[in-house]
Amino acid sequence: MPPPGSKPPTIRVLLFARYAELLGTEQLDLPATGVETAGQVLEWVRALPGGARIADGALVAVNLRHASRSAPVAAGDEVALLPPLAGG
Amino acid sequence: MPPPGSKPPTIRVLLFARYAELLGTEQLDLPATGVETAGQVLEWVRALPGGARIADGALVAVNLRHASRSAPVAAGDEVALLPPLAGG
Amino acid sequence: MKSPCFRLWQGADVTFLTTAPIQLQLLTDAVTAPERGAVASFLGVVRDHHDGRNVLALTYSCYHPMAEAVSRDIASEAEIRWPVKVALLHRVGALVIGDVAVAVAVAGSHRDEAFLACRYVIEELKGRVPIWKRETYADGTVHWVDPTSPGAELREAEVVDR
Amino acid sequence: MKSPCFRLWQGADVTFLTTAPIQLQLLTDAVTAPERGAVASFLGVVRDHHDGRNVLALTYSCYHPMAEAVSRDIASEAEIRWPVKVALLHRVGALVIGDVAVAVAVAGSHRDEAFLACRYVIEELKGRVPIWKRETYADGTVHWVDPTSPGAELREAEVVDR
Repeated sequence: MPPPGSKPPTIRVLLFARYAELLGTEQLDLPATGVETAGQVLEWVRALPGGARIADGALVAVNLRHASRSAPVAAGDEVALLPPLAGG
Repeated sequence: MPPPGSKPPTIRVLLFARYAELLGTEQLDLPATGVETAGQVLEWVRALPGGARIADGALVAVNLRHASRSAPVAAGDEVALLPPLAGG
Repeated sequence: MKSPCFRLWQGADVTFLTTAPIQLQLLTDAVTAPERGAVASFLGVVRDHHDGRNVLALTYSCYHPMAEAVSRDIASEAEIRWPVKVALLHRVGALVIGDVAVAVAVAGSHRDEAFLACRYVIEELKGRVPIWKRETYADGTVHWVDPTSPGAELREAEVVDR
Repeated sequence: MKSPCFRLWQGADVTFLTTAPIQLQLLTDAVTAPERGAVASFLGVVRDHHDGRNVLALTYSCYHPMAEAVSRDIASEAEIRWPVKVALLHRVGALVIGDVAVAVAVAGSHRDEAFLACRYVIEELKGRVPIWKRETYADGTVHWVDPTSPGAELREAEVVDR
């Protein structure tokens, strides 16, 4: 739990590659209140300016591992939206 | 055809690895007369001192390629008897 | 707009990622042992074309801590499934045609397991490790490669001016 | 008795055989090209045991001109069957534990064909290229390895004193 007087609890949202370009940033902090799943984080980002072009099928990761839309998230978690992978 | 006065036509027989040790030599010259197949070359070598321990299933090569027992051979050919291969 | 992450992150592990040229022999040496004499390996080398267009240059970016974590997962999975030792390394940053982008080396006692595990690692790496590739073409345009949609990014006019 | 042929033959091709240490990168470099970015390779490294016995040293001998001819056949077969470029190299002579005995590198446009062709080449090499291995054990005995009959050469007392 954050100490009294610190900023409200948030979920750290990371954007990469084309998604970072679409949103104009690589990092956002989403107020955690009322956010329960990774899918809700994705919908929140897609509602931002530029976010509509993030594909419905975007990959989502929670705390460094791939996760489903229904994966639970909470304050302090790191959620990443990943464009189609192109390594290798 | 060999020029007059040269040695009689032969088949060059090569032995390798354990077969060379069994026969005590790496090379034999077999008079070609009456020898028609690779299998006959193998039987000739197996009848030599030390040759009986050459396996019935020895590999045979004619002129640098694997060959069946029935492969035709003639004077000037190179026939090799190959113990089980162990490359790699 | 911040520039996308093409560098490795300060403080994160760098076991499976590198910005330096990849030398396959360092990986094969790392996995070979007296009891593991069968070594299968794979190299992915930067090609000069993509969807019929000439590639001039490219840059790999990554989600560094996750790429490390998932690479470690994949190596562990292979080592649990087969009696092998795995090494893998992906290069990030600016690469040129002919550079090695990724290398996998797997050593075991037998060929079967070395080949199967090597293939497993490269397939899983491509499907799971968060790495992205931005290509620059001979006509000056740039785009993010999307292997899930061959050619689609061109039709969708996702190409952006640099 | 003449000593078995552990040297390469004067005048014969030496494309696929060598008495010097094998460097995998020379093979991968030889097959990689801008249009062939997927490179699968295999190394066979000398192990320290065989049928439960400790190997001290070993020597590979070969039927040199046939080994070259058959190696060339195998590379050609793979290059006809798949759109790939193949390099293979087998070391002969005296080797020690940890030395690379054989290396295969195959480059293609796609992983599938590179892996399939690499596997094809090493399997065919083992089955067709005339090379033999004489091992010396910790107890001083020596024998010719027979992969077709695991352990049989020991039961048959084929071990010969050096």
